[in-house]
Formats: sequence, C-alpha cells, structure tokens
Amino acid sequence: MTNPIDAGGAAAVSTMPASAPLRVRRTNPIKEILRPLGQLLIFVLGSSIVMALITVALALILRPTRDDMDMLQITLILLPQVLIDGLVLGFMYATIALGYTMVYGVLEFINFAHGEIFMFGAFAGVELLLWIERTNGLDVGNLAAYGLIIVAIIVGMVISGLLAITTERLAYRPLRGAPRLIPLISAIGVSFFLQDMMRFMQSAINGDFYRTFPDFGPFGKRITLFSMPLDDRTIDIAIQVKSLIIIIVAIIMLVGLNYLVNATRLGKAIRSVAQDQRTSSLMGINVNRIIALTFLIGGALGGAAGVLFAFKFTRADPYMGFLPGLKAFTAAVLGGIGNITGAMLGGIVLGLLESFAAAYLSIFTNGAMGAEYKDILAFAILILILVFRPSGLLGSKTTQKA
Amino acid sequence: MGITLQTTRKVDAQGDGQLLLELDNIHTYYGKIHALKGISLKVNKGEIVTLIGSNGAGKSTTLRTISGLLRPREGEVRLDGKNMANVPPHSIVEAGIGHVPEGRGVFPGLTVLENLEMGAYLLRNHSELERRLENVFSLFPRLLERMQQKGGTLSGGEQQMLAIGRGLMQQPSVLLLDEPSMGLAPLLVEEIFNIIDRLNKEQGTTILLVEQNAQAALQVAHRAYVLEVGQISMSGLAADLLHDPRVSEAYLGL
Amino acid sequence: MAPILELHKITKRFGGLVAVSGVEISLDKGRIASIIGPNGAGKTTIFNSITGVYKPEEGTVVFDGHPITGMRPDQITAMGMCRTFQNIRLFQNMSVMENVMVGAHTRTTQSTGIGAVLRTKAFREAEEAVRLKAKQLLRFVDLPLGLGDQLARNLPYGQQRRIEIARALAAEPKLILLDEPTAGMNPQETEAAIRLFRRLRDEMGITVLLIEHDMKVVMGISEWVSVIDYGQKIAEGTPAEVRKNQRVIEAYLGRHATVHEG
Amino acid sequence: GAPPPSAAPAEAAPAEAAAEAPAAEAPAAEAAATEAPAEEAAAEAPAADAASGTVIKVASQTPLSGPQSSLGTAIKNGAQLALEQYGGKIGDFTVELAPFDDQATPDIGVANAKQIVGDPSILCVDGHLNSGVMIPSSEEYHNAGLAAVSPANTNPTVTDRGYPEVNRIVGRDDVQGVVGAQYAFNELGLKSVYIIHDKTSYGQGVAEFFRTEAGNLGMDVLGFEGTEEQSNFDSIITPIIAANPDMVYFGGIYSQGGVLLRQMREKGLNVPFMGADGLDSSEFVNLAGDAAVDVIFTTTSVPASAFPRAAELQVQYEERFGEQFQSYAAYGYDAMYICLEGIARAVETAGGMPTRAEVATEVRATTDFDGITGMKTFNDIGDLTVAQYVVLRVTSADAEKWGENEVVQVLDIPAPTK
Amino acid sequence: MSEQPGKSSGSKSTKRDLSDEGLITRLLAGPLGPIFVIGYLAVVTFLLYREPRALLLRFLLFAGLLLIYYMPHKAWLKLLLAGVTVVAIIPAVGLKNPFLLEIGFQVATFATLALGLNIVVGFAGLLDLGYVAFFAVGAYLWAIFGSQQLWQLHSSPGTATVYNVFPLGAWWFWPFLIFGITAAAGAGMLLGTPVLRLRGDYLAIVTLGFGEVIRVLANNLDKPINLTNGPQGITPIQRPPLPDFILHGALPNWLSQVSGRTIGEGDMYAFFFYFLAVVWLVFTIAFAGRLENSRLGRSWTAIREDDVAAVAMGVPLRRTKLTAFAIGAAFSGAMGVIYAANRTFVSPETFSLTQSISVLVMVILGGLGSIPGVVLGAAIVTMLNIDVLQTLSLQLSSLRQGTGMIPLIGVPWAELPTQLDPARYQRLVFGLLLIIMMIFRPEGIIPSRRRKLELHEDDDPLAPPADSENVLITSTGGD
Ligand SMILES: Nc1ncnc2c1ncn2[C@@H]1O[C@H](COP(=O)(O)OP(=O)(O)OP(=O)(O)O)[C@@H](O)[C@H]1O
Ligand SMILES: Nc1ncnc2c1ncn2[C@@H]1O[C@H](COP(=O)(O)OP(=O)(O)OP(=O)(O)O)[C@@H](O)[C@H]1O
Ligand SMILES: [Mg+2]
Ligand SMILES: [Mg+2]
Repeated sequence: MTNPIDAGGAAAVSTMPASAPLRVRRTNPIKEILRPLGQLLIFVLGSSIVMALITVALALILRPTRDDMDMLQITLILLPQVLIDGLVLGFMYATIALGYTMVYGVLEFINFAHGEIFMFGAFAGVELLLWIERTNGLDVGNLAAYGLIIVAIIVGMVISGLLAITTERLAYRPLRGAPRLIPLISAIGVSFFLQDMMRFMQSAINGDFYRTFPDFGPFGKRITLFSMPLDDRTIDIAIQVKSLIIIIVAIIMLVGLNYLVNATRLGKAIRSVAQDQRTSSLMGINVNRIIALTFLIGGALGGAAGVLFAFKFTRADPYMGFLPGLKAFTAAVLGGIGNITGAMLGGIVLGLLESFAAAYLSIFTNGAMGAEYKDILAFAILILILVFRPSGLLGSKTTQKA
Repeated sequence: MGITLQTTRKVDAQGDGQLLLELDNIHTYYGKIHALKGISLKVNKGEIVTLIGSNGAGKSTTLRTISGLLRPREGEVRLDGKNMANVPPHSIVEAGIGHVPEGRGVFPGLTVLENLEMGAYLLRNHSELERRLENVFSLFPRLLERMQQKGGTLSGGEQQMLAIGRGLMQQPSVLLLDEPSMGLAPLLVEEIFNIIDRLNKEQGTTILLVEQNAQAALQVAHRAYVLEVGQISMSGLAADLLHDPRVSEAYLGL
Repeated sequence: MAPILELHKITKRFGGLVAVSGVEISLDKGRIASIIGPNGAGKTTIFNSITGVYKPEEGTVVFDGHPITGMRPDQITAMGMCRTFQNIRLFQNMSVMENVMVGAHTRTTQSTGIGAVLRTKAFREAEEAVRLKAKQLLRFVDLPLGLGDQLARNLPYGQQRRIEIARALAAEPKLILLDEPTAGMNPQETEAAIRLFRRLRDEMGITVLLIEHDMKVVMGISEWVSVIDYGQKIAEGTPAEVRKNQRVIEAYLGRHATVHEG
Repeated sequence: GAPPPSAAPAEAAPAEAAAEAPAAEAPAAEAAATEAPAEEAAAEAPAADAASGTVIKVASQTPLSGPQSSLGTAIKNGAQLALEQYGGKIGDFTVELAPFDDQATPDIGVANAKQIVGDPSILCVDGHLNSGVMIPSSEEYHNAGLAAVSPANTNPTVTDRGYPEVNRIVGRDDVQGVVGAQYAFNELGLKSVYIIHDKTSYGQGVAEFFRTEAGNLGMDVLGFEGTEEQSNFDSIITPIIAANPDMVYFGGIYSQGGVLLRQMREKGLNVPFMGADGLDSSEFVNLAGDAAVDVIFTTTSVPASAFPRAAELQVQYEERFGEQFQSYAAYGYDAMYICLEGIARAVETAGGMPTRAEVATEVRATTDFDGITGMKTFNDIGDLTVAQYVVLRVTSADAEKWGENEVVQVLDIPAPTK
Repeated sequence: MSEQPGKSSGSKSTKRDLSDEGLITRLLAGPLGPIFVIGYLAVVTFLLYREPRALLLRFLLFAGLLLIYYMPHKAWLKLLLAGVTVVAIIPAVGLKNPFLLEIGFQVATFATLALGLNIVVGFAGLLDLGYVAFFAVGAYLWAIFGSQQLWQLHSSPGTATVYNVFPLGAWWFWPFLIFGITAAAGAGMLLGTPVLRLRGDYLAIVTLGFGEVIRVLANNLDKPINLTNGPQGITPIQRPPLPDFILHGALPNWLSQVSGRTIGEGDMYAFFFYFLAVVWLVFTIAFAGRLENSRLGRSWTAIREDDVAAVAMGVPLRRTKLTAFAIGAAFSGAMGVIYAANRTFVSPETFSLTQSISVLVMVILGGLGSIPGVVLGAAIVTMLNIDVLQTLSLQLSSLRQGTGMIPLIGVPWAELPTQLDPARYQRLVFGLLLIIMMIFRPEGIIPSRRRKLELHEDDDPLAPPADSENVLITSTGGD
C-alpha cells in the first residue's frame, strides 16, 4: 500500500519544459563515481561542521555552569578526536546500513537477521586470521599484513553473502507475498537461530565463544595528525592505521554499491523489482535471481563491515551483531530507508551523534548524564528528525494521492 | 460509441496463417476459485485476436496464464509448439510475449523515462533503444512532457499511456493487451486502436487484445473469442461476431 | 437554486507543474454534473482539492455555504460530502458489510469505547441501526444481499464499484463525487451504473459530481459539464453545448467521435 | 502411569504431617547409625524405599546460556563436581543436582526460583552469578524458607536484608571497593582516578564504593561514567585522555573490561588499570592481549594457586569437564559442599527428611568450614565473618597462566557491621 | 457473559475456525464431546495431583483448555469448563506445586500484554517494537511509590540505608492500578502524538527507540536524583494487604493439610496474584473483543487497510490511531503495577527490546488480530521460555547423574556432553520454531478469520512451491 499505483505516491517533481527536446541521457560512469564521492564529502564535512558548531555553542552557553574546568577549552581540545572517532564509527554504520537498505528497498522488509549476518562475517574473518596465526603466518611484513586484512575482508564477505542468500532461500522466499509482519518474525527467528548457532559452534570447537582479533601488522599504530597543548602537557590528535583502512574500505564499498545500483543494468533490475515484482517479471527480469543477488550484496557488505568491526574493536562474539545492527538500521531509517545515499548520510550522522554524546554529555551536564545516554540521544534525535521529515533525511516524501 | 477506423478489416486478412500461440484446455485457479474452466484458443502469426466477455469472465486471467504470472493447474500453453505452462514469466518475455497488464503496473518510483527503459530491459543495443523511445514519445507526446516525473504521480490516463508505451518498447512478437483503452479520453481511445492496427500491419506484431470496448475491439481484430464465466462460449471472425445479435445484445450495449 | 459547491480560483501546484490553475466551478444543489477533460488535465486533482486530500495553494472551496479549504478529509466527510476513487480503494480484507459500515462512521452516534465494552443498550441499538442501513444501501446499489460476508477483494470489478458507492452513501452525503465510476465496465454494466446515478439524485436527493471519459455516461445523464484542459477550465455548459464546442472537440473528443445520447 | 512407590515419601511432608504418619518397623542401618528415633526414620522412609533411596536435590541457578554462560557453567560444574566427590548420598538419600539456567535475567531467575520452591525435594540452592538476579530470586527462597548459598554475589543488598536463608561465601562490594581504593592510594600512591562502570547492578555497585572510599582518602575522582557499550569505547576514552587521571578504575565484567583496556592502550592511554572480581577470568587476557599485563584487580575469590587443594581440584575439573577451570568453579564447589554438609547435619538431627527451615538453620550455622577457598563461617546475616580479599596483579598475557597471577596483597576483613 | 450467539461477527469467526479445524472439532462434536473433555480433565487433574511436577501432565492440563476452545458446543458450556479449569483445577494442583501458579500468572501477564499489543498491531496495523515500555511505566510507577525509593532520592544506588516505613501504605496498590492505566495510556499518547504521521517501518523504528529510551532511563535515572535506583532495581516493593484470615490461621492451615505441604504467606500471595492476573486478563479479553466489533474496531481495521480511503470515509486518522496506542498501552500499564507487586522487585532488564519482540512474537505466533490466538501464543512462548526447555534440561541432567543408558545408541547418559542441554539453546530452538511456524502457518495457530482468508485464499495444493510466481500476484494486491 505504500506504492499507490493510482497516480499516487509522489516525489518532488522536476518538471521539464513542455517541449523539451528528447535527449536521453546515458549514465556517465565517471559521474556515477564522482557524484557519490562528492556527496560523501559533503555529508562528512557538513555533518561534522554542524555537530562541531552545535557543540561549541553549547560549550559557550554552559561554560558558566562549571568552575572546575574551562569547558570551552576542553571542548575544543576533544573536538578533533571525537570527530575522527565519530566518522570511523559512522562509516561502519553506513556499511551495515547498506545491507538493510538494499533488502528493504527491494522487499520492503526489515531483515532483522542482518546483524547476525554481520556477526558471521566477523567470525569468518577472525577465524581465518586465527588459523593463519596458528600456522605462524601472521609474522609477516607490512605489505603482506595489508594483504591478509583484505583477504579476511573478502572471506567475511563471501561467507556472509552466502549466508544471506541461504537465509533468503530457506526462511524468506517461502513467505514472499505474505503480509509484511510475517517475514519480519521469520527474520527475528533467523536472528535468534544464528546467534545460538554460532555460540554452539564456537563453544563446541573452541570451548569459549569470544574470539579476539589477532594482533599483527602495523594496524594498531597511531598516526599523529597534530598535537595540542593542554595545561602542561600536549594532547596528540591521532588516527589509527586501522581506522584509516576502515574509512577507505567503507568508501570503496559505498561508491561501488552506488555505482552498481545506479549505473548498471543489474541496478536497474534491482530498482524495478523493488517497485513491483510482478511487473518486473513482465519486463523479462528474473525476480528471484535479483532478490537473491540483493541479499548477496547486502550480506557481503554486512560481512565486510563485520570483519572491519572486529578489526577495529578487537573482538567477535555471537551477540555482537545485535546492537550495531539496530544502530545501523536506525541509521538507514534516519537517512530514509531504501535510499543508498540516505544510508550513508544516516550512518555518518549517527556515528557522529553517538561519539559526541558519549564524549560531551558528562562534561556538559556536570556528570548528571553521561555516555550511557548516547543511545537515547541518538533515538531522540531520530524521533525529532522523523517528526519534521517523516521519511528520513533523504527519503522521498510520500504524500498519498487519492 | 463510434470509433471509426480508417480501415475496416478484411475478414480473410491473415486468418489462417501459421499457428503461433495455442491454449489447450487451460484450467486456472485462484485458491479455490476456479477461474478458467478449460479454455482452448489459437492465435496465428500476424493476427489480432480479441477476447471479450463480461466482468469476471476470466479475460485477464487468461492473459496472466499466458504470460506466466499464473500457472494453470491443467492444460498447456504452447508458443510455437513449445509448452510454456511452467516457464517463469521472465523466460516467457524472452521468448517474445509482451504483456500490458490490467491496472497498468507502472513502476511508481521510477521516472517515466526509466519506466520506458525497463520495457526494453532485454535489449542491449543503445541506438535501438533510442529509436524505440522516440517512437513511443511520438505516439504519446504527453509522456515526453512528463519524462522526468515519477510514474506513481501520473494521472490515471497518463499511466495507461505509459503502460502501453512500455509494452511497445518491448517490441514483442506477441503482445497481450489488457483493456488498453481504460481510463483514456475519447481522443486517445481512438488513437490507441489506430496504434494497435498499425503495430499489426507495419510490424507484423501478433496481438491478443482484451477490451470492454467490444465494438472497437471487434472492428480492429481479425478473430474473436467470447468468454463467459471461465469458458469460451463463442468464437469466430471478428466481423461476424460484430454483427451477431447475441454479441451485440450482451457486449455492445446496443 | 443555491450552489452546494463553489470552487473559487483553485490552484494546485506540484513542484513546478501547475496541475490546476484558477479553476472556478459552481454546482447547484440537486444537479448531476460532470467534469471532463483529457488525461492529466487535472480532474482528479480538483477532486482531491475539494475533499481535503490536497490543500490547494490558492483559492477557496465553499461547501454548502461553509468554506472548507484546508479542512481535513474526515471533517469534510462529516459535513456531508463523500467520494469514490479512480482506482477502487475498498478495504480489501474487510467484508462487504464492514466496508459499508465504516462508511457510516460519521453518522453513528456510538460513543468511542465505553458503550461498546459494556454492550449498552444504546450501543446495540446503534450497531443494529448501522447494520440495517448497510443492508439497505447494498440493496439500493443492487448487490445481492448474500455477498455481505464476502471479503471485498474477492468480488469482480463491477461489484466493487457498487460497494464503493454504497460505502460513500453510508456517510449520508449531500454531495457525492465519483471519479471515473464506470471505467472498466462493459456497456451493459455502464447502463446499469447510469441508472444508479440517476436514482442517487432522484431517490436520495444527492447532488452528483462525476469525472468520466465515457461520453455515453457524460452526455447521457449530466445536466452540466465542465471541461478542463491543462489545469484550466476551457468550457462549461449543458452537454449539448459542450459537445459542439470546437476547443473541446479538438482537445478532448476528437473529430471522429460520434456521440450517442443514452 | 501410576506414580512410583517412592514418590510419596519424597514429598517434604511438614513436621506435623510426618508425626501423624503411622509408625512402621524398619530398622535401616544408616538410620540407626545416625541415632535417630526409630519411629520417625521409619515414618519417613519405609525399608523398601531405603534401599532404592529417596532423593534430595540441590539446585544450582546460574546463567547457562547467553553471554555470561561461561562463568555460570563454571559454577554449575563446580557444584556438580562437589556433589560427585561428596559421594552423591546423604544417609539413605540420593542427592542430585538440579541445574537451572537463569539466563542472567531477573525474570527468568524468579520464575525458576518459583519452580525450585515448588519442588519439595530441593533443600538448598547454589547460586547465582549476578546480584541483580540473586536479589529478586532470593525473595522467593526466603518466602519458602529455602537455604541459598551464593558463590559469587558481592552486592551488599544480598545479605543486608537479613534473611536467615540467604548466605554467601564471598566478600562484599562495599569492602572490595574500599580495598581497591586503599591499595591504589596507599600502596601505589595514585592521586586521581577516572571510574568507568558497566551499568549493571554489580559493576555500578562496586564502582560506587570505590568512588566513596577514594573520595574519603582524598583521591581526585575526575570522572564517573557508566556504559552498556560492549565494543566501541573510542568516545569514552577520549575524555579520559583529556582528564589525565593517574589511573582508571573499572567496575564490571571482563568481557567489557578487556576490550576497554585494549582500546585504551591503543589510543595511547597508558595509566594503570584497576578493577574488581569481575575481571577474574582467563578470558580477560584473551581479550586485552598484552595490555592485560600489570592490571591490578581485587577479588574475593582467591586464585586457585593460593590454596593448596585448589590446584588438585583444577586438575580434576579439567579432566571431568574438558573445560578450562575458572576460579568461580571453586566457589561453586564450596557453596555446594556447604549445602551438602548443612543438609547432612539436618538429616542427622531430623533423623530423616529434614524440613527446609531445618536445613536453612544448619547452613547458617556453618562454622569453620574448610573449603577449597578458605575457612568459612557465616555471621548472623549470612556474610562470612571474615572474608578474604585479595589484590592481584596480572603477570602474563597467556591465558593458560591466569592461575599464576601474582598475589600482591591478602587481607582478611571481617564483615562490616551496620 | 451471555452473548447472543451468531449476533456479532466475533462468534461467527469462531464458528468458521471450528468448521475449518475439522478433526478435533468433529471428534468432539455431539454429547460425547463434553463428557470426553470432562473425563480428560479429571484424569489429568488426578494424575497431576499425584505427580505434581510432571512436565507432560502440566502440558496436558493446558492443552485441555485448548480442547475446550475447540469444542463445537454452546458458549456457556465452554465458558463453564474453562472457568472450572482456571478457577478450580489449576489452583488445586497449584497447592501441590506452586510453580503451576507461577506459570499461570506469567501466562496471564504476557497474554494481557500481547492483547494490548494486538490492538495496536493486529487491529490498527501500527507496528510497535517498543511495546514493553508501557509495561515498564506501570511497573516503575508502583515500584517508585510502593517501595522506599522515595526516601532514597538523594543517595547513590546501593548505598542507602534501609528504613522500616514505606511512604505509602500497601493499600495504595489499588489506586495505583488505576494510575498505572492512566500513566501508560498517557505515555501511549505522548509517544503517539509526534509519530503518527510516520508510516510503517518508520513507526517501527521510532517505537523501538521509545522502548529503548524508557529502558535506558530506568537504568540511568539514579542521578541526578535517584528515581529508579538504576541497574540495582527497586526492592522491596509492597504487595497489596490481604486480610489476615487469608494469610494466617485456619485457611492456610487447612490448605496445608489438604496439600501436604506448608502453605505460607508467600503461597497465599501466589494464589492471590494468579487470580488477580487472570481477572485482569479476562477483563482485557472482554474489552478487546468487544472493541473489535464496534465502530472503533472497524475504524482501526479500515485505517490498517487503506488510510486514505478511511479518512475519506470520515475516520479521523490521528484520533483513531492515538486511541489504539492509548488503549493498547493501558492494559499493559495495569499489568505492570501487578507485576511489580508480584515480584516485589523491578529492574531495567525486564524491559528490554527482546521482551518487546517476544510479546510481538506471541501475537503473531498465536494469530495476529485473533484474541484466542494471541492468548494461546502468549501461553506457548511463556511456557517455552520458563518451563519446557528448562524442565527438559533438568530431566536430562537428572538422567545424566544416574546410571542409565541412552536408548538405541547404548551410551551412558552420563557421557552426554552438557553442551547439548536444551536450556543452552533456548534461542536456537525458539528461532527455529518461529521460522517453521511462519513458513507453514503464517496466519498463526488460531488465525483471525480475516487473516486466514487473506493468507490462504490463494493456497493451491497442486501449485508448485511458494517460490512460484503465483504468489507475486497477491503481493501487489494492496491499493
Ligand atoms: N487475485 C485474485 N484473487 C482471487 N480471485 C480472483 C483474482 N483475480 C480474479 N479473480 C476472480 O477470477 C475470476 C476471473 O477474473 P478476471 O480478472 O480474469 O476477469 P476479467 O474477465 O478480466 O474481468 P474484468 O473485466 O473485470 O477485468 C473472477 O471471478 C474474479 O473474481
Ligand atoms: N502528486 C503529484 N505530483 C506531481 N504531479 C502530479 C501529482 N498528481 C498529479 N500530478 C500531475 O498533475 C496532472 C493532473 O493530474 P490528475 O490526476 O488530476 O489528472 P486527471 O485529469 O485526473 O487525468 P486522468 O483522466 O488521466 O485521470 C497530471 O499531469 C499529473 O501528472
Ligand atoms: Mg480483467
Ligand atoms: Mg484522474
């Protein structure tokens, strides 16, 4: 019912002059790559600046409330690091959010199990590296270490992608056409099942179910960007090598996906299946294959994100997917679910918000509120944004037409 | 309702050419509802065949069964002698059957242009695509005006044009049209039947047409079948049926 | 006779597109009138602007002496205007009876919850009354009573159209707006529909405003026709007048059209 | 089918009911040995049944599924081992373990508690892991007069309610926090601290007590943050760096602490890291890696290495279950043993199936129990009269060597008096 | 509750289900049916009385209620039998094994929640993933005022001294039942007002967020003032006072004698809460059932089906949706108060997202929109959660401690690895169950008439499996 066929639904219309010459624009591949890059840059800069300004303004306003510290000074000193951390987190959310958005976009269905697919990816990567470590393969040079990380990411993508199409095949496809709550519940079932499945496998094989990302290569190294004096010491503003890798990989995937969906024939098929499966099949599109592919792509992205997550935050456990999954879903909604650019923006905004909330809430409220409120803040802002933009930041406005 | 066509069909035009599409004792169900109760019909190459019948007779169901959207529980759909009854819809499209469904099935979130391009999804040749687009736009200038508008926001009639235009983009060898004139202004209704006629004449497209506007349909078609509650009750040359009193009483509203 | 509906300079834009521009329509009580015009002319948009689905950018709508521009659709319905949709919008998974009973929403006195929970006498009586009314309306639109328990979506197209009308009638409208009510009907059914529209006016005293492309319907029953093209009113008058209007012929009817009167 | 003949005696008949039961002559060897009045023993267990043995159960209730199941399973396995080594029999009674899974959730804990209470053959409970689950569940034990011995709950409320049934064989957070703060201030000479906790009943509790004591000692508490976050501590660490504390104190569980610590070090924050018994798991070093070395933590569960018999237990445990030994296992073991001895004494006095009240009284009366983890005597609210608190230093990043952590301070501290 | 048979479509729907259910119903038809059912109940009761802790018997007793539901007989007879089971048999067996009362209490509690959620999701079609927040509002309301928390507003959690006086007397429980309803309904409106413009999944994520907000607040409002005592939770919470003759003296003594175990204050409270919860559940069922078949209920269905058309028919969108939110919330608000008093303890963990999801699962498993279905769903999920898997593990563990052999493979039970304990795989089993249910019976165990038609209209026994395009037709049925 969200796609009213009767002249319904509506998006901002860009009308052409009535007698526009027929000029069918072919998609320009370079443009399709540069445009999302530009958008990303704008998102990153834009949301960073907005967040920073709000924070500084708050610091100025609240400055008189604390005499034990100079709030403005502290705020400014923390700012660059908080921004960097927030962005890294944001890119991670964005990559996970893409999986939700892809599947949602095509089936209008919240794949609740995406968090677990993400988790399987993380385990795949970690297990691979641990296995290599056991064969003493991790004592390698820097270059090979990078190679290993990439291999781990790819393995994560493959496993998660395969898992995603398997779940689609077994748990969702039989439900196609049922009311929307039905596959949602099935997805919740898959999510529970996969969590315990992994725990079972891990505790049967390894005895315990946490896995720690092996420590190797130059990834833990911190690249100091600049230093700032605070009282009698200096604070280094630094970014870890692995954070850089995460950002780069995330950007490659975001841009790649954007290209795939907007500039290829496959993308076109995906978008049309998203609109109307029956009619798509009348266009000669193999709907089942496209849906499976969508899951594959979304799952692979989730798997990559899983490996990156374990890489950055050093561990994998069977329950790790739940919260990031939830956050990423929130991010997808924030940006306008079903909208790839929206997912990126939503991820970045959410990452920044969380990072800022965790770092500053305690300072600003003199300890009355602290990092524990970061999720609330994220949700509160989400509600606020949705109240004013009911379809998310970049979602198309759906005013129903009668 | 007098749609006068420039040409009235010669009854013997291509009446018994080569058999292209054949339905043999088709039974189709919606759950427990037995919608088609043994339909058999033939469409020859280069023919326009029309299906008429009252509401709920099973006309749309017949088309859906041919294009694979529904599977018959019994019977065969043969295209060029090959049974297509269990072939998925996309393969049927690949085999050359195009279906403009009832209710239009416009992609609401894609622009008019993208909708049209989807019609030619199987086509990989760009210049041919451009050519077909130009053709459609020249038939429906309204669509050109609305090229960048989302399909879902079009008016009812515009959506109908879009659906037909998209069907034309496919350039199928057999085109299934389900009530193409529904919701169109009189001027356009006339235009639609002209298009059907030209399509058949100039490009040799075989057409299976379902219409409530039975008179116009019978005027444009070579042969016709009358459907009544899931069964074929009459068939024959379109011109004969047009003058058959049973038909005119029941379906022409004269 | 006093006009029941007046549109003053209604303008509705979508982005840069002006779908309706400065349309003036005045509809007398007790009339059967039509709006016609080419596809995409803005007819449905006018309906949507009248019924509160859209808020027109400019202009006012006066219904029965009260300005209703900017009011919510449910408020407008409560004032006595109801409609059907171009693409049937029944509550597909509700029974036929229930569909019609929802239509009576604004005409039932049932208090929100308490009465229902306590099954008070007042509640039961109100419920019974609604049921009775729904049955009468179904009979009025010539639906077999036995269909009452069927899910709406299982019925053929023509019957769905009738249910939609019955549902609208349940709101006891003074004015009913019908958007292409005979689209997809065969000539016979169209005849029946025409008879029904007449009875709406003659037996129930309801003013009827139609959008139609089927000239047999338009010319057959309307007493007044407004023609819209590209969002503007290009002609207005009795069917006979409109039919002869050169602009209307060019924009809409087509030169070849020979229109019978029904 | 019909209930087995042993079912009726297995019911915990109230004392009055038992007294009314007809006396039957059934001199059982054990009954005589325990010098119980013959009639009463006979009333409880006719001779025929004595052979087949009636069942007494001890329940364990810990998380067996979910993220905390490795600790919960350790306690359960410890209890099972204790039961097996005890011989599985008290007098005529076969003793069984009934392991319940509380999923670390209060609701499940309480529901299980109701099930436990409803089974009259259960006479004692060995559990829980989480204070947040123990507190509501023990309301049920209290209502039913069922004895409970906690192997792990350090939150003061557990015993402060003064229920005669509820005991624990570990120390208390209010003492543990104090021990930690004093060690940091007095021994390490640290002057300022940033406190992080995990927003659980346990973690926040111990952190609060650390904070209070640190304040009393004159340490500067630069921050007090709670977080439920499990993996991403970036934005919590940044303000710590800005605050520049002498140390970081963490109140919570190893699964979170290990990750936090590792990320702290990665971000270049190299101040001492201290925690409480929640860190006491070999998993901690797996998670934290090299960063774990030199971490200081207080615990009330002294490492096996500190007790001569524990090493032996460790071997048996690993052989029996094929899982790595955790020190909680030793506490699960001791708690079980205390239950069993309490029941045995009650059986002795009652001369047959004792009532729960009798068992509870006997368990509370435990004095100088020589457990794997030290001498245990309960005071009038169920705390240990003297509990041992240990300060440990992690010496190796190898999980296998967790048991060899250096004991830097051992304190015997009497339970605080109100 | 004497409804005129056949008058409302509610009773019609039951009939239809029955006739479709076939086997059980046909077996129970005729005068022999009631006799069989009564006999069945008698036997199960007798066996349970002898063997009060047998899982299978417990299960059979609850299955008896289902049998009664499927009896094709007059409503009064079914009500009578069900009433006897709920009011007499379960408590009677509960004398022997109070756990039965606990199960009864929890089932009633969650059935009430599920019914409330069913109004929001099943009737009005608004997906709410944070429903448990309203439960929390009720529970914390009584927790804060019915405990000593008010004395401790200024001390950190866990550090406060315990007083002996409560700020409010225990009898305040009763007024607080009303306050709980009001507060939860208020919270429902508070949430509803800003978000009702949102559609479908946007609403889902916002309600999910709201649920998390309430939980995190409960977890964190221990500073700046200590309202909720943070993660420590609030305890003890008062129970409503019961007359002395119930708690002490002749009645419990007599019950002790009958049951052969000491019946104390705690047990009497268990009975009390069991009955209270059942009463509230019955009230909720009646309330929801009657609303469904009223103008309001039809409006809900209408906006669920097509809100544009509904508005055009004069249904005020905002008000109708808000009522759904408020009424749905109100049920669980009152249950929250009851739950807090029963547990004498609340802590934030009870109100997690998982709990919200599990209530949603109850609704859908049982049959979205179907009142008997929802109650059954709640019973199944609750029993699975607290009873079945747990008890199976226990029995396994008991076997493992014995000397028996596993049949067929001849390995001693003792060597069965503990890794295989069912209790450890609650979620795995539960997850699998959900998937299988959704695939094979998506309309729920006792579907509502509407859903059933919706989902099985196109069932075609001969058609190829569901991945055929056949299904696609219905997926675009909307609009
Ligand atoms: N999706 C569906 N589910 C159930 N029954 C259906 C469905 N579609 C059609 N039917 C039933 O199948 C029969 C044939 O319908 P069909 O749509 O083929 O008729 P039609 O001849 O195309 O009529 P119309 O002129 O109204 O389009 C009708 O009785 C109709 O009610
Ligand atoms: N929501 C919308 N967004 C953008 N354009 C719209 C929207 N709704 C309608 N339009 C445009 O406004 C014009 C008028 O549409 P409307 O639906 O009123 O036409 P109509 O006169 O009812 O035509 P038809 O006879 O084909 O139903 C059309 O060109 C349509 O494309
Ligand atoms: Mg049709
Ligand atoms: Mg229109």
